[in-house]
Amino acid sequence: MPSLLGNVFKGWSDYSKGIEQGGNQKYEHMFSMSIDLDKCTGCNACSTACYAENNLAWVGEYKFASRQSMHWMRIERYFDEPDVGSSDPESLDRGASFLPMMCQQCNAAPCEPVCPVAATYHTVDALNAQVYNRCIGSRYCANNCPFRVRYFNFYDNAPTAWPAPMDQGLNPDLSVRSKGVMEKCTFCIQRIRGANETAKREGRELKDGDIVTACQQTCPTSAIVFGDLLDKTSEISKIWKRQQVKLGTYKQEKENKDLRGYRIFEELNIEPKVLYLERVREV
Amino acid sequence: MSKTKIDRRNFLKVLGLGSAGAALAGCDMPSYVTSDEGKENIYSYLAPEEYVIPGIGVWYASTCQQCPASCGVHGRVREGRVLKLEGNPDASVNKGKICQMGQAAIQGHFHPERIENPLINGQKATWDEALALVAKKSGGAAWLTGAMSGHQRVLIDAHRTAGGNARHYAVEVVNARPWEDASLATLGDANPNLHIDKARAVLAVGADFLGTWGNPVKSMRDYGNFRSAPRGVLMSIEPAMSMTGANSDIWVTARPGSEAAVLMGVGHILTTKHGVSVADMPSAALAFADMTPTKVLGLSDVKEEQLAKIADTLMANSPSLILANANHDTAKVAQVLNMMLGNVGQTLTPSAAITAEALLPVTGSSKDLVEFAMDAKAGKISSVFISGTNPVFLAPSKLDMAGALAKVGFKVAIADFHDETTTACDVVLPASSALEAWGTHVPVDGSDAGEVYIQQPLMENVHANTRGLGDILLAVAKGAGVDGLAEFEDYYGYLRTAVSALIGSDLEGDWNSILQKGKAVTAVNHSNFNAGGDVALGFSEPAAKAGTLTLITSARQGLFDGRHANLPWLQEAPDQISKAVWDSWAEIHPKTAAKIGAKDGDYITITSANGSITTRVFIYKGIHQDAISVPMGRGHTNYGLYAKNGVNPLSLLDASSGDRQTTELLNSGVSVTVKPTGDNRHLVRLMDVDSQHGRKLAATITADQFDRNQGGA
Amino acid sequence: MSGPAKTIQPKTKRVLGLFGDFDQAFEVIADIRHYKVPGITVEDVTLKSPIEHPEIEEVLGERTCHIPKWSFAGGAFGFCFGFFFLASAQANFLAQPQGGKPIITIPSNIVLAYEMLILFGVLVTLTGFILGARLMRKPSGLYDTAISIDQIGIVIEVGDDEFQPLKDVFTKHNVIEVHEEALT
Amino acid sequence: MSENHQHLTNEQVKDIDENIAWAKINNDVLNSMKNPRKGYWVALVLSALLFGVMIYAEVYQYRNGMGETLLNTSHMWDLYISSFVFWIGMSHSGTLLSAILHLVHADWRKPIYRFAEAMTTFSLLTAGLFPVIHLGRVWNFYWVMPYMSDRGIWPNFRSPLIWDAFAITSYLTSSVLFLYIGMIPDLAICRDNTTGWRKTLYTFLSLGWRGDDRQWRHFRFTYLMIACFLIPLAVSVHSIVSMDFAMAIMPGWHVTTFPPYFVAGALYSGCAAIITLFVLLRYFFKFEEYMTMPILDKVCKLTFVIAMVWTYLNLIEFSAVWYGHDIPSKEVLIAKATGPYSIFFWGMMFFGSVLPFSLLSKAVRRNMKIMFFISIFLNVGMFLERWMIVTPTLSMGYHPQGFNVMWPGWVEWAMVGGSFGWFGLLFLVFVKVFPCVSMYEVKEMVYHRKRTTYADVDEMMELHSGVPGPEAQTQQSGGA
Repeated sequence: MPSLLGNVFKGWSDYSKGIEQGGNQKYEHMFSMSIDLDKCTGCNACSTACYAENNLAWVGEYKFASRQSMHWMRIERYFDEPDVGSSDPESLDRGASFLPMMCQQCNAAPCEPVCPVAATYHTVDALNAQVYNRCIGSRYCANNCPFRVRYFNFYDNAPTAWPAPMDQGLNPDLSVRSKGVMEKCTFCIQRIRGANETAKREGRELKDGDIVTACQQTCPTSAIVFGDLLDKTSEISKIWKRQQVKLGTYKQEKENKDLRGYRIFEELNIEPKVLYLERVREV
Repeated sequence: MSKTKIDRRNFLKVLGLGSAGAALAGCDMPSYVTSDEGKENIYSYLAPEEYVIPGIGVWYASTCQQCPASCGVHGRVREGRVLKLEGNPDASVNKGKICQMGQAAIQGHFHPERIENPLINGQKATWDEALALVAKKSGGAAWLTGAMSGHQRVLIDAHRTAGGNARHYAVEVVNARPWEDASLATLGDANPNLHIDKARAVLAVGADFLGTWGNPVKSMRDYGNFRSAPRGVLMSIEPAMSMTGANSDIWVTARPGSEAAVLMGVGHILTTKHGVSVADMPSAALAFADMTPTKVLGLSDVKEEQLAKIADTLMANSPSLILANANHDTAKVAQVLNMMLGNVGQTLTPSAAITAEALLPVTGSSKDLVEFAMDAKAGKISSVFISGTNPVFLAPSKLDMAGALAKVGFKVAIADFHDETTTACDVVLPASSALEAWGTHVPVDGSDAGEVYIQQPLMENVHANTRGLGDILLAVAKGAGVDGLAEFEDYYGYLRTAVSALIGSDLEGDWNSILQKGKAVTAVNHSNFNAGGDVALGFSEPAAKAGTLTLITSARQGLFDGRHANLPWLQEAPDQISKAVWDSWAEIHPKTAAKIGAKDGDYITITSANGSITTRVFIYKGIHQDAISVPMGRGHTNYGLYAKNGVNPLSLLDASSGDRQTTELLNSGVSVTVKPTGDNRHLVRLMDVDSQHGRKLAATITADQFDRNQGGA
Repeated sequence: MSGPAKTIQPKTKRVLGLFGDFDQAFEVIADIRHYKVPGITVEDVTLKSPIEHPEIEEVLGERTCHIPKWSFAGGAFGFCFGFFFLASAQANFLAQPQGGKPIITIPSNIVLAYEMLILFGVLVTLTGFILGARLMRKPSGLYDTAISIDQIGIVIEVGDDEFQPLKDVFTKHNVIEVHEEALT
Repeated sequence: MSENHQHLTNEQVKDIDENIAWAKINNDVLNSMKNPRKGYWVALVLSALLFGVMIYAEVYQYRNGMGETLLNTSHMWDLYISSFVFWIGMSHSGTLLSAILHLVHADWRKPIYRFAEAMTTFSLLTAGLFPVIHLGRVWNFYWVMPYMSDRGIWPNFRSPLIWDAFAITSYLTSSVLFLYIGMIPDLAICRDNTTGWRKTLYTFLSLGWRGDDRQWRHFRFTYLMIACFLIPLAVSVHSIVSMDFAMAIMPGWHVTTFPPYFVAGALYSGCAAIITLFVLLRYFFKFEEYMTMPILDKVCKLTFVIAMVWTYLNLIEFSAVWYGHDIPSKEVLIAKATGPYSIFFWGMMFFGSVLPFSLLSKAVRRNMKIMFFISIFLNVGMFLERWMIVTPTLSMGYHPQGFNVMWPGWVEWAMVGGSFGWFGLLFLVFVKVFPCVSMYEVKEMVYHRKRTTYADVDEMMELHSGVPGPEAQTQQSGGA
């Protein structure tokens, strides 16, 4: 019992700090992403690459219609342009706007505190980890996610999604989720761990570019950039700094208002970690 | 251990006492991948094959065959199974990137409905019986294939010359034939090298280079740089929104078939308002002069200020690039404008084909499809080999392709899957998938890299009794008595010698580096344009009068022309514009919908002179009010479990009219009548909402804001 | 008022008197309280009744009941135990930083400690009740089912010679039945 | 006995006829436990059938997967959670009636608090089913409990669902104990009057209760103490249940008035359920003497008051959202009132806020049939209220991609309907095994009514009827 209570008193000052007081988390990495909406053509290659890399189950027309599909990444397409307005009400004279949407790995994620069995928590690399074998399927986390990017295994999709010999194409680096378990984009955690192992084996620190997520790799226009925010030399840190977007606030104060970087639903104080660069159009 | 507190992460390390940490990604081993010098000898269950270390992925280079663009790919192989395709960084066409069709190749490879054994009249047979029958009855056979290049084309040509020089029909309904013919006519070079990344403005007229036109992945890569600072302007003129249209700064919708007139209108404004000289092309100048904006408005509903805006943008941002594939006339006008605006030589440079002409690609067109049907009905074709295409599905019902095939004496299909065509054939030879067979391919991108892409098997055959396309061609060619092939007992041997001859050295090291890079680099002969002659510009009055609907068959990077309809990942990938899945739909403008009295999800029957289809309505403003666009790819009658739904708009097209010079099906706008059937079912889509409801989701800033902070990167 | 000096009599018998009228029973006890029956004080009296009488205190005099102490002890223990149990559980389950919340979240621990307070409060009160009321004991002999219907019983342990005066007092207040039992 | 003349009888003034023989009380209640009539067996079979439907639906959902309930990516919760809240709400009235009214010495609760307390326990047992059946992996539901697992993994004490688990277990234990302790004297009575297996059961259960003054004294203190524990517990349990929604960040859920709103709703739906069971038991067991009209009057007034409190809190929430700046919440509110669920929303408003006004009229309160249907509709209103809290928010939310409308499928309706079967089963078994009216409490009530001498009983009588009533004997001798 001594260690049970010992931990409480020893770590009290550290453990009782929320994110407002700087948090109790000593991050080793801060993986984050930035997506340039001006370069994204909405071609859906990233979403299909995610299917191939992360063993996502396709569910068929009926379950897709009942919105029980399992695409971790979806490309949303909007026709309205509230910021710049349309000059011709009868035609889409500036095309459509595309928005790749996946888990934003929020640093103050609303889905984490509500999970009854702590199946989701914030790792030391600032990822929102989803522990499949701990999840009991209470689904509160998906209700609480403002982005609706948590997908639930309503059915045991494996038999229909991978009829033999299609199951030979499954990626052995990560599990095939069973019925009753929540899943979501993990920033290709198997690639992150693989890169960690390679770096450790070669006795060096993880450097920028070691980890390439499946969507970033296949994006034909290189609109997606992934990296470690704590590594100041990384491409992603440069983008966040250049766009004057800082973590830890829910309203950015930018000197240059024309900078394109913004985070979605930032005002909910959930610290999303995907920086979107606004789409540009001639007006 | 001196550490007082062992936390969980180091606990595993201590447990492992050294470097054997039970990492998720596989066990620890030395950095270089050879089993003999490794510190840890980890042997798998049997004597391991070369480089097969359990848990460690190895990447092999190959070529993607999901569409004619032939991008170079790396296949990730674990325990002898290919798991994922990624772009090959050394391939200059796609430089490490691939599209969603490439990503879905894995599903086609491990598909449960693959043909596993040769069939003679539907009955299972052995390879020897089938090949013997083919050798006996296929003397002087014609070839009906998709786009074909590399040594496969060489073998086909060899087989044809040995058998009396029958014709090689190359069928690709989604093609760039109008652009190629116009470039040949005006610049003397069918595939000029396009530099979208150097252009400051791009005008695309019916040339969906971000979707399915030309080399989509190459164009998308260039588009990525095109959009970096200093940011280029993308404009497009098309009746229905394509992928390029969806990403345009200026999207102009013109009545179907009137693109040539609109482009001439732009030329008119360039010559009159901006004083661009057309001195050396008097007839072009004449055509521009009389194409006044009011005339353009009458033909295409495109207003003058839209034309002016395009013209001003072209003038303000040079060098520009004008691409057109709507029809022949438009493509010619585009090339003339390119010459007027001085783009030729800057964003349009002469192509440099490889010296080995025999390997050059045969780019397909729907003209060959129509002519094959005509010749077959006329009885000119005694026997035919069909490979890599599905003519029965692609042909309009008026063409009665099934009837034409019935007239052909002996039909052999070389295919992965059963489809409408293989059921009509006498002999079906099961081809291995592109990821388990040898081959060479020459991309159609006009660059001077002089690359021949190697397609090498990434794993053994999933089904033992299938053979690669190359092996089948080799066997058939031997059967037809082509000399000089006897020494090669399989296509690998043939390729080994052919490629060594190509690069002029047969050293083991060179061959291995070719396999690692996935490409062989050969000499190219540079040429330059012989432009300068006068160009007669004409345009054809759009068949459909104002108010009558014209059917547009749109192609999307997913199901493409229907060949990927049996891949569940692509059936479930939401369509880029409508976000619909697993079923067909008809896109119409809200005003048109109001006129015919259809609301979202209503079923409508679209009837043309050649047939009718019934599908659901998708209403949005990205289409002309006289156009109705139905995407191609679905509506198969016999293509497996996953391709059952949807309708095939190709069946409604009119084979005879087509474009004046060529009979390109997709450009032959057929006028249709539309009537709601009354029943309604919600169109299954990813998104039921098109608006952001006031949330800041996909925000937009103006281009001058972007330029003010040097693009802000 | 000091009662007459009395010698300590050995208790040999237990007597049960059943009364139909509650007031009569109360008068009997009042008599006993006023030492009308020699050798019997009100402490030996046990009143058996079908319903719970708030008037019992006036009749029998103040008698101690420690239930509130049990409840307080249970509640306090529940709260402290709950809080520190949860805090130490959170402190030891280190892979638990969530949603920017601290590891030991005071509000949620207080809510749960509040629940534990009530749970342990109720359980400890119940044990206090069972021990205090000597419930689960071997039943002592004298009992009449009429007590569970509508009659009040008075049980007193008497010596031999005190029995008769007691019976007189009972009959004076028209007792219905008198049972007796030897003390073993 | 006083015949039924036009002006008020004793019973109307003093809530119960004060000269009921105590033996008659015992016999009436003991008889209610014996010879079940045909109506009982019909009800039992019906409940068992209904519960069977629930079992079938659960097995079907367990084997085929959660998707059969037509839940989807936006609607992860639907009828299960709203009926869980509904059943928890039903349970709070038992506590209200037995604990709170006990503290304020409202004696009129005595005849009806036993079945109210039983209803608490059984609706809790029913409510306890839903958090389990709504889990994706039902077989791991015990991970919610804070046991010392050897992998050192604990449940997440920040999650409102864990608070639920804690709250409901402590509420279930304390309300079962409260019911049981309150029943010990009655069990002693049963022990004395039954034979066979019942006797052994009651002997064991009555823990050797002998009616000593020591036992009564400790009983009174214990009952008081546990009542004092139960009242804040009931309030905290339903506040915690409301925190399942209040702790989320979804528009329409993170509303600060949710805890009191839910507690008021709970008491309200509980009182409505009490009226229903009051009418049923009075009809089936002929308990006219015990479940008298004045008691029904008082329960109805209590229900009306709580209905108004609930309506007030409802309107507070609407106005707070309407005048607040939070656009998504405003959208949800407008969608509730005008969107696809508007018919249920207005149903809730009518049944929840307008229907209670009918309780004000004496004629309605007198008529058993009307009262039965009114109480059923009040509870229908409260079920709609829970449903209208869960589903509209999930059909809107922040991200437009999440916008969709979901209607529950047959699996969910079967489970919700079946849960009434389970509740009915428990209640029917309880009524036959345990006394559903507290005998010793009724005796106390009669005893005290006899003692109370309304100095102005006569004016009360005249006041009511305007005709001088017969001279009520103010003083009567003890029970005959």
